[in-house]
Amino acid sequence: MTNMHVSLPGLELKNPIMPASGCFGFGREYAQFYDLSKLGAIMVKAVTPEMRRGNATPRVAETESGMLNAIGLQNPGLEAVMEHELPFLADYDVPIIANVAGKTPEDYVEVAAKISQAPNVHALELNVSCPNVKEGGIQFGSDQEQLAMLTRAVKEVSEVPVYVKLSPNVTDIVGMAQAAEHAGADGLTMINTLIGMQLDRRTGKPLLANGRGGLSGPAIKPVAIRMVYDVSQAVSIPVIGMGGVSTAEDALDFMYAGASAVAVGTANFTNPMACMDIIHGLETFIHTENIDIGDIVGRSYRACETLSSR
Amino acid sequence: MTNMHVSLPGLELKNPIMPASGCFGFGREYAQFYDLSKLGAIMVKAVTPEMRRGNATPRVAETESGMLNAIGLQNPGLEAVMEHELPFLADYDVPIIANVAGKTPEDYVEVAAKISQAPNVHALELNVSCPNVKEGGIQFGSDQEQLAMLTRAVKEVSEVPVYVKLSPNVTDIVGMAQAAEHAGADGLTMINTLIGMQLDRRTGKPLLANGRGGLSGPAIKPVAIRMVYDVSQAVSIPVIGMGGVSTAEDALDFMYAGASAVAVGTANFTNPMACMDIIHGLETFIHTENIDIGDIVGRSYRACETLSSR
Amino acid sequence: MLSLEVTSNRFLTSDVVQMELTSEQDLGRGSVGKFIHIDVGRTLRRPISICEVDGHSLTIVYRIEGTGTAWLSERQSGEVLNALGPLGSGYPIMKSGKALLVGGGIGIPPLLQTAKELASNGVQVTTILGFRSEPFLVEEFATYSDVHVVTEDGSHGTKGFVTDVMDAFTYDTFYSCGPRAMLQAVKQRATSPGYLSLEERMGCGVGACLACVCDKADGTYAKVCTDGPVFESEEVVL
Amino acid sequence: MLSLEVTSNRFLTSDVVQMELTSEQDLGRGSVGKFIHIDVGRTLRRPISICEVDGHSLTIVYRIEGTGTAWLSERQSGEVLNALGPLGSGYPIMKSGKALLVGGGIGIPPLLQTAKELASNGVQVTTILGFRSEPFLVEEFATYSDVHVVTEDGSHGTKGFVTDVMDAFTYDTFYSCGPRAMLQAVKQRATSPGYLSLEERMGCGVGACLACVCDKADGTYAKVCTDGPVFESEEVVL
Ligand SMILES: Cc1cc2nc3c(=O)[nH]c(=O)nc-3n(C[C@H](O)[C@H](O)[C@H](O)COP(=O)(O)OP(=O)(O)OC[C@H]3O[C@@H](n4cnc5c(N)ncnc54)[C@H](O)[C@@H]3O)c2cc1C
Ligand SMILES: Cc1cc2nc3c(=O)[nH]c(=O)nc-3n(C[C@H](O)[C@H](O)[C@H](O)COP(=O)(O)OP(=O)(O)OC[C@H]3O[C@@H](n4cnc5c(N)ncnc54)[C@H](O)[C@@H]3O)c2cc1C
Ligand SMILES: Cc1cc2nc3c(=O)[nH]c(=O)nc-3n(C[C@H](O)[C@H](O)[C@H](O)COP(=O)(O)O)c2cc1C
Ligand SMILES: Cc1cc2nc3c(=O)[nH]c(=O)nc-3n(C[C@H](O)[C@H](O)[C@H](O)COP(=O)(O)O)c2cc1C
Ligand code: FES
Ligand code: FES
Repeated sequence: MTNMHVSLPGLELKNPIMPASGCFGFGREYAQFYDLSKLGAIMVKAVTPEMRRGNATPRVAETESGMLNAIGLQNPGLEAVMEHELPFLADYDVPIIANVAGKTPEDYVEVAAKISQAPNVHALELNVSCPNVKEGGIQFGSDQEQLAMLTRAVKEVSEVPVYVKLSPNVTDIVGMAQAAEHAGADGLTMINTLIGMQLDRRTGKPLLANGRGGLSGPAIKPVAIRMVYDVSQAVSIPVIGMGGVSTAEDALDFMYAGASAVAVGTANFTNPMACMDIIHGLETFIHTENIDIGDIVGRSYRACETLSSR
Repeated sequence: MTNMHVSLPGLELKNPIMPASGCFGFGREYAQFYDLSKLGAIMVKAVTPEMRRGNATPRVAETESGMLNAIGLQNPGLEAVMEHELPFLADYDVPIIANVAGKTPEDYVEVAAKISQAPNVHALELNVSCPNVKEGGIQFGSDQEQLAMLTRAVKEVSEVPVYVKLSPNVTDIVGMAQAAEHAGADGLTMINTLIGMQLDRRTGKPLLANGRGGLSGPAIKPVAIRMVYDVSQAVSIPVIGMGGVSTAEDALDFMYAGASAVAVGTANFTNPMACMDIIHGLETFIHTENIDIGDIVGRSYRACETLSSR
Repeated sequence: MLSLEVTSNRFLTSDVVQMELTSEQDLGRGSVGKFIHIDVGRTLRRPISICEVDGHSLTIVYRIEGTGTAWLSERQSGEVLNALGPLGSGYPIMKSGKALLVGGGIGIPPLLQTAKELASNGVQVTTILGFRSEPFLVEEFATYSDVHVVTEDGSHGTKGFVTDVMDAFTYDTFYSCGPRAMLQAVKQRATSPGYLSLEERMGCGVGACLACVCDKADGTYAKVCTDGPVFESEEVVL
Repeated sequence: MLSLEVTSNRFLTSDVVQMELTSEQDLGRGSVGKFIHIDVGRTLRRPISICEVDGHSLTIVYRIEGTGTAWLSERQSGEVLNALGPLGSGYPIMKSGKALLVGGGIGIPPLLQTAKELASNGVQVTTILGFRSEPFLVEEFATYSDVHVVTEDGSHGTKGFVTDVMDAFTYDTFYSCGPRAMLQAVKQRATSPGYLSLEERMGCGVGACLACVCDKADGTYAKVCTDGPVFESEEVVL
């Protein structure tokens, strides 16, 4: 057996691969395709205090090598998630990272305080970067002081380590990362979607009912790689990387760029077995190269003696 | 004959299509493929006061539906451009938009003052958004005050209208656009490339010698469209849109989003006839719909009575 | 996941194509109104309804709309498609009585298997098929039902909309699929409750991404990909 | 722009493929060492050297490296490729005397037309072909020249590098193409000036984007796509 184990604050991962928030619901649907216990972790859909209906449809559009979404944080609300969704996931041997969202700092604090008590929630992911809602979300993710304030508030109430999810729609991603780190974040997850828009060819109007949407998929991978590369060298907390990962090679790229673990979003839609295929690909790589998975983290900017430059 | 004429500050365009800066050199090479006089205008390669050697190679990499470049503003320098390149272009009936770059405001002012005197240079494009050089470029493009200062300085010396080229790598693109407008910019061109990175699979190191590069091509089109949409509604100076345009439909999308004219970059590499194909496609459209090209500008956010929702 | 081998792919009209597929897996006959989610080599899969299904053979009928359906139309016999499905919840099939099927445009295909299953249960089936101009699948429906063709331009059958001829028939329930405006009109005109099949842009197709929601009459929402695409006509807000 | 019809596409080794193409346009015979820039359905075209050319027929030989060359290897006879070219400036062909050709790996193909043209001028040609392990095109070179095979693993010919055998020959000039490290070694070892063909990642392929520059000995720079790919050995800094 190859060793793919990764230790991160609050998280002992069997392997570094996990579905990204919003692309995997609360796991039920993909449980038909494979055993969820095989995943490193699961980042569940954003949770807000109250039930949210989200935006009007259409909510998704396809772009060249990517897609736009404007779901608008639809979710059944904190209570329903605690009662119905998390217990379902407790049947699997997999740590849950709860994605926390809200309109106000109080919303975040409320969700964080409660959801961090769920036995299978091993970490929180602060969604301060959702481009698809009018209030909350992105303003916390584009201002260093607001981000720091929110991070501190959540850290105070959370029973588990807190990861801050960074928005790529900023001038200074390193500054945002450092603000989160100084405010006590235990880790970073990045990147959320780029803000984008598609027009309907027939009407000329925006295709998504919400107008703007979040761009994800292979198209954004170069942006994500450079941000992970820059941020991972500027902070001393771990980074979980994401943005356009659909193969094991993509996952390796993120680890080379400095990510300690990797999340898979859009690729689940293209290929429901994406996470499994990536885990198997990584296993083969680790086995062939006869290395520890941790050895390759940051290879793009530091010598990596155990690995041949094949 | 369909009327594709577009009037912009300093520019009387036969049609709204022009090659984007850096993707067309100074026109010589593409003159083998078609008559340059058929273009709306030509945005020539960035010019700096002195000759620049640019970055080490490799300078380009392909990404999913896009590419990265880190040319590093290589150019023969102001004098050589004035003596050898612009006179070559003077043989064609096409207005030139000179792309001005530098390390310091003095550099920009020097190039602007001189190059704006060339008889066929009808407008300047301030390149404050090149992600591939250590000094100059992007810092002017990511700080509102520096941008305004630079714009004012160049406006003072330029004999022709000044367009400011906006970088998409900012938190607040509308704020940048308004800063340029208030400082006296006659128009905006957008977007320049997104900062990205690709790793070499074999070594794990960045593939480009420069590390980071600028992401262009169809992958970034949704980001460009949303920025043109937001900016064109927030300013009263015209916008020349670009980012991933490779077909007439793409060009229409940018005009619907609020661009008065459209530039074509990366697509020239994929298809050297790209600009011609797009112009012909637009002609067919304008002819079939029996409208003025100007009528469709901003169709995504305003009623456009002359056009059927086909 | 399904591996589907293309056995034929032919144009029924200038832009409507019928594709016959063979599945390794036995799909039975129960997927009336369900859909498959086809990998067309792009980021998102394309949802296409099952038109006919019987064991290992499957037929879909699609209109060329954009990149994905254009790609489908270029597939040759022998090529293998990757699809998810059958997905969603389809039309419940009555055991007796009279059924009215109302299909519009590219909403027509999923009603064919429905007609077949109803007829084999002994239900008396009437079908109204609405087209812009060029009809397709009319003969196939005629095998199982009494067919009435309506075209917007009057080039075939009655000129007008499907709702213009609905009143002529009596039925215990109806089954409808087509553009949203047509479904609204059909629901309003119908003299009984029935079933509507909805279309919505999809991400995952399996219920995970919440791209495809629609409002339910009780104030909650449903996912078209898993709770639908077929809903009881009183259940959803159109 | 060239329309090139694939007439054959066959593997010479496990990953080296020879593709024969027919051009609508007469390409003559003069494109020795030039390249074509092929549309492989992605953002950037792929530069591939001309291996043989005669009027309407053209041969390229390529190694499968990534997406573009993999795509090329899947093309069937009858399919039509879109390419730009012949591009660049190639090898000047001597009129008499002795020439040494030194090719390494996938740098070997462009030397075949060179050997042919030199031989037809009556030049006495010696060829050193270096491979990692599996040789290809050896017989074709033997038609026009005296061939020496070198392999890194010793499985064929002499074990070692091309430079290990260079000293055995005398020549008035040399023509070389291969990995940069090989070109450096060849240039250093050579007893005469000669010609080097360089590789560089390209954007436009026509001289407009400045992606493909290299340093010249005189302190200026050159573009591999238009000023090259072939340069005089003393002209460029490797
Ligand atoms: C449950 C369901 C069943 C369907 N059954 C059929 C059928 O049997 N025959 C048929 O011809 N069409 C059917 N459609 C519509 C079909 O899915 C679209 O026409 C198709 O996805 C268009 O893809 P494209 O790549 O050709 O178009 P593009 O416009 O290039 O597609 C771009 C994106 O928009 C989506 N999209 C575009 N139009 C629609 C649409 N009308 N509905 C949903 N998504 C859309 C595509 O899936 C893709 O993600 C069905 C749709 C749904 C939701
Ligand atoms: C003037 C010239 C002539 C060439 N002639 C031949 C030939 O005759 N036979 C042959 O097998 N190869 C030749 N090459 C190399 C060939 O261009 C690359 O192997 C090929 O582009 C790889 O493309 P890919 O899609 O398979 O690889 P990928 O790695 O998927 O390509 C990604 C990008 O990198 C570029 N790239 C990758 N490797 C190279 C390389 N070595 N040189 C230039 N660009 C590269 C590609 O063009 C593409 O833009 C030549 C290169 C040049 C510059
Ligand atoms: C349909 C969809 C819904 C998403 N919902 C959320 C969400 O609820 N919370 C969140 O933090 N990120 C959300 N994201 C962003 C992803 O978690 C991820 O950061 C982004 O999609 C980039 O990864 P990818 O390119 O692999 O998809 C969503 C993305 C998509 C495509
Ligand atoms: C190879 C290359 C070189 C470029 N050089 C310049 C430049 O010198 N000045 C500039 O303002 N923009 C430069 N750009 C940016 C383009 O002008 C354009 O803004 C960008 O590529 C987006 O358009 P596209 O997607 O159509 O390529 C360059 C782009 C590429 C691909
Ligand atoms: S398409 Fe993802 S939930 Fe329906
Ligand atoms: S590839 Fe563009 S200048 Fe050579």
